[in-house]
Amino acid sequence: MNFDFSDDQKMLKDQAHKFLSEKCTPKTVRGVYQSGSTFDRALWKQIAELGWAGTAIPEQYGGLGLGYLELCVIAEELGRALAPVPFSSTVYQFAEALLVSGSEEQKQRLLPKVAGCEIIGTLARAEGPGAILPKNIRTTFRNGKLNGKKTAVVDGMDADYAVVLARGSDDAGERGLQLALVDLKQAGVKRRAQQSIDPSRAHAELTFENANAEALGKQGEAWSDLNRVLDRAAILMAFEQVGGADVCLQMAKGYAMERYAFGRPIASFQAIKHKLADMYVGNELARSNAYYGAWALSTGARELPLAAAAARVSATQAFDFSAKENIQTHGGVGFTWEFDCHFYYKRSRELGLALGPQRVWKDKLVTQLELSNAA
Amino acid sequence: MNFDFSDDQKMLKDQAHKFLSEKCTPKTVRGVYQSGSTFDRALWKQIAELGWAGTAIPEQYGGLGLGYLELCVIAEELGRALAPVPFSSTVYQFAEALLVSGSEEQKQRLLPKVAGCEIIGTLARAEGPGAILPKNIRTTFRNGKLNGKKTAVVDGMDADYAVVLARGSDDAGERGLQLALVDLKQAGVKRRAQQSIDPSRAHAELTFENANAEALGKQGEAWSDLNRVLDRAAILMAFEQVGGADVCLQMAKGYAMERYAFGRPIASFQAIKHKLADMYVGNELARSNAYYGAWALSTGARELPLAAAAARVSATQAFDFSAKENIQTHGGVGFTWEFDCHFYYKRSRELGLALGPQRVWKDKLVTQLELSNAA
Amino acid sequence: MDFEDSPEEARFRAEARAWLDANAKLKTARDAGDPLGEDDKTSLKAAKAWQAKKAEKGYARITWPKEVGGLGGTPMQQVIFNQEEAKYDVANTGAFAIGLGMCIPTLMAYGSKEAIARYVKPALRGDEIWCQLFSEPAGGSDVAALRTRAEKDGNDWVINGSKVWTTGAQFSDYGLLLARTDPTVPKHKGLTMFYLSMKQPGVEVRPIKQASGASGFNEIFFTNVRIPDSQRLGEVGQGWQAALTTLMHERLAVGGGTGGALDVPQLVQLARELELEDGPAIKNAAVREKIADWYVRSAGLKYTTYRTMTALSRGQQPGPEASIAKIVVASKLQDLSAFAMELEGEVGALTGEDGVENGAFQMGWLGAPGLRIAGGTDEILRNIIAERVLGLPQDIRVDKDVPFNKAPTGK
Amino acid sequence: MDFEDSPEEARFRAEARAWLDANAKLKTARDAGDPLGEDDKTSLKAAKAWQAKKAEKGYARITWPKEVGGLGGTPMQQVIFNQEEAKYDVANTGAFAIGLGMCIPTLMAYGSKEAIARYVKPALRGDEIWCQLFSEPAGGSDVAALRTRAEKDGNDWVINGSKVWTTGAQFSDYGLLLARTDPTVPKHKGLTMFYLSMKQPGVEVRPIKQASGASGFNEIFFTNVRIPDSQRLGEVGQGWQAALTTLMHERLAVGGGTGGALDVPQLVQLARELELEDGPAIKNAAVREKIADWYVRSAGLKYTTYRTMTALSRGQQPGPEASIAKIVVASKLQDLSAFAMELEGEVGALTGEDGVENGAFQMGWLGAPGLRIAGGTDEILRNIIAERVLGLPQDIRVDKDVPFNKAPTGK
Repeated sequence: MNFDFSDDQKMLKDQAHKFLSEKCTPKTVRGVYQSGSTFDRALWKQIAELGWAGTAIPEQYGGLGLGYLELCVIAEELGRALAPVPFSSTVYQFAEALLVSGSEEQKQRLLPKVAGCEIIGTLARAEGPGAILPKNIRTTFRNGKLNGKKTAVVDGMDADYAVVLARGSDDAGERGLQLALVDLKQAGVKRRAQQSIDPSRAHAELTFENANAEALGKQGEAWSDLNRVLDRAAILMAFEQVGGADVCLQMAKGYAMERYAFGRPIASFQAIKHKLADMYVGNELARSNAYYGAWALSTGARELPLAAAAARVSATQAFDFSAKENIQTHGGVGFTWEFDCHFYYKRSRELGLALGPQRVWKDKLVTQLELSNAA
Repeated sequence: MNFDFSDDQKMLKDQAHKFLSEKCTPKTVRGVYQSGSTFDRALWKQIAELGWAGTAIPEQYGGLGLGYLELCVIAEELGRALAPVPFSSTVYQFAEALLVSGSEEQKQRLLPKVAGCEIIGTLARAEGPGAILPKNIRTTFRNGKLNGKKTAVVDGMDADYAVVLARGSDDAGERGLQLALVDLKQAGVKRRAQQSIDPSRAHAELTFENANAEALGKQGEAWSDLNRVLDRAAILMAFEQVGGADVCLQMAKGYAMERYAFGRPIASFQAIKHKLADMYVGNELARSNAYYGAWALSTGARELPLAAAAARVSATQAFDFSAKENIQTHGGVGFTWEFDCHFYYKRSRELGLALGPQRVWKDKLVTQLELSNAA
Repeated sequence: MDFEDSPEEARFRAEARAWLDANAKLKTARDAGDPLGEDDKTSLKAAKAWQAKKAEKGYARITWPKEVGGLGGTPMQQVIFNQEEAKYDVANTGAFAIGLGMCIPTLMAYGSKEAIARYVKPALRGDEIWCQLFSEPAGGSDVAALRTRAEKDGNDWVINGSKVWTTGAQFSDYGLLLARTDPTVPKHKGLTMFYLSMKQPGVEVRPIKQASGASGFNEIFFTNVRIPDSQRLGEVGQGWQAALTTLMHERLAVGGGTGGALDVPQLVQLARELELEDGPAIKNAAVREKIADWYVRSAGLKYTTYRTMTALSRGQQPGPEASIAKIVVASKLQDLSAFAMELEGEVGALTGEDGVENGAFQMGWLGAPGLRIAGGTDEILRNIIAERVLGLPQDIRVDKDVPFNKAPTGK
Repeated sequence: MDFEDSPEEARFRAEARAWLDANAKLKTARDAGDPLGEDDKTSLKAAKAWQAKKAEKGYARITWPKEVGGLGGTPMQQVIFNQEEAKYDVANTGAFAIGLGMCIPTLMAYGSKEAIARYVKPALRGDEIWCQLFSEPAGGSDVAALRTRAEKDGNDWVINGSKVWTTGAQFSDYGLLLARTDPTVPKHKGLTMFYLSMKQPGVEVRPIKQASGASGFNEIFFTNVRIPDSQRLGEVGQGWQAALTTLMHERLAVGGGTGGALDVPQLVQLARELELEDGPAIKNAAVREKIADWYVRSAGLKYTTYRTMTALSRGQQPGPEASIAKIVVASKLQDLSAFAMELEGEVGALTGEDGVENGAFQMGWLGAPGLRIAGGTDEILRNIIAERVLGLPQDIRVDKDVPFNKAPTGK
């Protein structure tokens, strides 16, 4: 039984933690909030130097080829720091899409640039509110041309490339879908910045008018490929969520210990003690589910889809609860712009919606249970 | 604005309260638990003398013709006392079925006997676990003969008559259903006692083999008639549930005030205070929803189905929560057979399942919202 | 049991309606269905004009005696007037609520004849606006732990310190101030109540920016603000008793009007419009469960209010709903908005014009944490229900008999 | 990261398996899938026989030193043996768990050489069974508030009073007794630890009937029970220190094995079989939500245990899961069973042979309130997490420095 990260992985985590607690303080996040910029370029540049983006990218594609466990520990630290950089879009989604569906040539061409943070990539799925359903995808990809509109694309204003879920044939269903790889720096692509509940995670609407694009993966496999990408991304993002939830508990604890009311620290009141105990329980469960996801991801285990759904649901619930009850523990000041609590509250929701809401993942989870149970 | 019971109705409630706190103590309930008898005959006899069963039965059918508001206040008191008598089956369900679907002759024949508690009646719907669906009703009623099996029939061992949901034609759906009125004291009817989670509410399996029965109401209207009966019963039972929930809060409060731990009454610990506050909030909301149901029932308002569903869901949730947290507040002794807490815990669940679980009523509620919202 | 007015109530409602018809016009569907409460933005000027009009007729404060400009009416008549007024497209007079609901009643209870004669009518007409100066950074849920000092200097008091979470201070003319006049006695015994002009030197008002981006509250800083002893309300050291009256009014006020327009109907509407994996959201069993759960809470609150109004119309005391309303509404708003955002999917992360329904649910979700705190946190309100409604004992109070300047503060 | 044994662990597992193969036979599917834990009913006789067999080999208590009949092994080896043993159709030796898990370790820590020589081995072999006598009607969550008196009389102690919630007392030979030897000093300072024979005059054992109908616990009454001073464990007045060791073990014990077999898989199975208004229950979106919610809690606990076992196998301290497990499992059992009963509909009110799956969910629901209380209530466990794991301060203790017989009791 060795269900924990190795000493090397923990060392990597400590390094990441040291680096980020210096270079990515709440001030950094506040900077992005107030400057109206879409992310922190200085921080992104330093992350590039550290090579984090290439952690799980094989060496033959210019990555460090360390593996997913290493990427998980970095993700947790990025989550703790609420790092305002396009890391998750580029690394968890764009790079994974290339690894899952890309041709050898496409990987050779783009993954080295990802590993070096020379390019920013993202995934464009949604076209409107509600579920993302194959039959409703109206963006088309025909003869190398992409037409249509995608909304709520994370880091869409800054991305150089996007993987776009499009319809590649007349088949109105799942089989007609095609993933298209598109260079966003061309005339056929219009971008419009959209207001996000989390100003440190910029969203955009992308409009394609006969934009040149190339196929990524086989038609007919787009939907299943996409879900494989989302499973991997969900596990990595679960570590960001677990990291964020953990910070919320620490903030709430720290404040409750120093804040006095009625002549005693509010941390001595049962209402606060039990609230924090509940946060702790939820965070521990989420962490354990995330660890299992990390194991499944790193070994490519058969259980990956179930592990991903469980990690996703558990981490989303934990971060939601810890973020909102952290504000509640702080009371009035916790709801002020000056305090940092709201950064976590907003990020918890944003991460909980990116990659799709809990509902979708709960449904996937039970589908997996039905399969395993039937087996 | 006069959203409260009248002084006369409150006086009736006080009288019922005085009577039951003398004649139906927890000892009475314990008696039924331990004697293994199905209900308390002495209490039933006294209730007969008070004429409670006829409260809402029109005078021309031998009732007092007081009305439903009066029946509601009695129901709340019966709920407080956990009265182990076949009142709800006979009055809320059987009598209401007669009033909704019965012919003049049937009403003349049976309602006076109900009003005088000379007969016990019940409603037989379920044939197995899961939802009760028209297409799954296998009990048949043809040419005056009833054949089939009903399960979990409350007070089925003691009932003289039952209203049975049966299939009256070859139509496999809702239109083929027929309510049958059957005298259970005949050779064609076999009864088998079933173990219930609430020993003070006896359940039975009824088997019909060419039992003589008569039609109640028109074929094709059986399903909608049945739902009208259930709506009325749900409101009346909601008052029993609200009464029970209220007692749980009082018990928990009383114990928490006198029980000392760590040198202080446990009622001074926030974990207990907030638990009881949550009970109070839930109970107040349930009471208010039940009052609205009472208004709708007494005026036959268009809102009756919505009011019934809301009263049912709200009261079920309140009683569930208060009953289980009352045990928790008591700690170990609350889980002993000697203490009375478990009577309420068991009754809360039994009432929550009789007339169908929350799920069904939530679905009805939203259906009503869709209609009103569309209007 | 019915929802009808008593004959007297019906007569009063008719009068009120007649007067409103003569002085305002009914709302159009447009004004009515305004989820974001746009009308909060109505200019102060319009508010003052409408308030003055109501004051002439005695409708500005129906329960107040005629001598001070009220109508000498019943609480139920106030409710009826509010119901009717809500149907008309009139200015939102919320800016006067705190002054008339909390400050002036305290002034009338503790102020001199001269003070009452001088301040009540202008406040009632909306010519002068009052704010409440109790909360402090050091206070929070423990209001009585406030530190703002009032020191006697000749016949004056000199105020130094700061207040926080003050609503409407930016446009207030006067403030009701609770200050510490003796730090050497236990917390509750060293407080004194005053009133003062918000326009005088040494008073600085700074808006507080909230997590939601809005700025509904202010911080106030007092630097050597001098006020005459004549502006003291009640005895020196008796400030807490005065404050309790004020706070009791606040609970009723905040408890009463909460949640705003975002509730089950909006969620049902959204669910009708959205498609989920298995079809229309409104047909999804999980969505229906949630809708029903929230509906029974909303409906339960509504009918609890009806029970209270019934008590009022019978001349009895208001019921418990003031204290339960906010607990129910605030959490419901937070959960319901979050759920709606999940129905919207990834697009749920968009707000403002980019959001579904102009980000209505996003706004609700962003504001909800504030609602769970303002005017008493969920935790404080549960204490209040436990202690005042259920009669459970207070928690242990270690600071009760300790001189304020000796009580533990962790500092 | 992997779930493999280390080489040493693998070697030990192989040894254990070999020994088990030689001494027992593997479970059949039938024994394995026993939701109601029928095997609790296995007779004491079979349990003693199996325990003796394990003791010969040192498997009865692997972490104990060889001198006292253990194997001198690691906690991880104990875990491995338990995993393997669980695969075999052997008698349930739960009857010895409290004695070996709590009582004997306390005896070994505080007992005389003679006492250890006399009692440890027979307990280990299951020849003698021990029970723990701490809880009292007056105690409950506040264990140290116990009232059972031990008064010195010559060289003996005379015990009077009663204990409650004692597991296995009906078949126990000895008991570990915490009693009050001095009521004039504060609560924790007046306690002393003893052990005594449960078979001697003046000791009466009465079963407690629970709300579920079961009787797993007992009440014990002591009437002038005399025990020699040699049966005292630790110094007079030092009983609480001794008890803390014992209780720490209890938390681990209760925290560890909880919930029983009723969990998500059984619910999924039920949902596959039942039809709801809109089709198969397993396809109902609301049902799927619930299943997912409970699954992530079950899975989270399972993997938390793996993390703890990893810590163990690295020779580190056990993690926090002992304290979180019961909070999670008890409420989940209560909610999940109640939900299952609602899926069953009106038939959900039936239990025993009349119930679906022989009333498995009904049994779970009836037992759940006890699980939320036994071995530390939800509330106490949250205090423990808050104080011991998160390091938050204790609540105010008004009885801390008060003589026990002067502390408020409300009587």
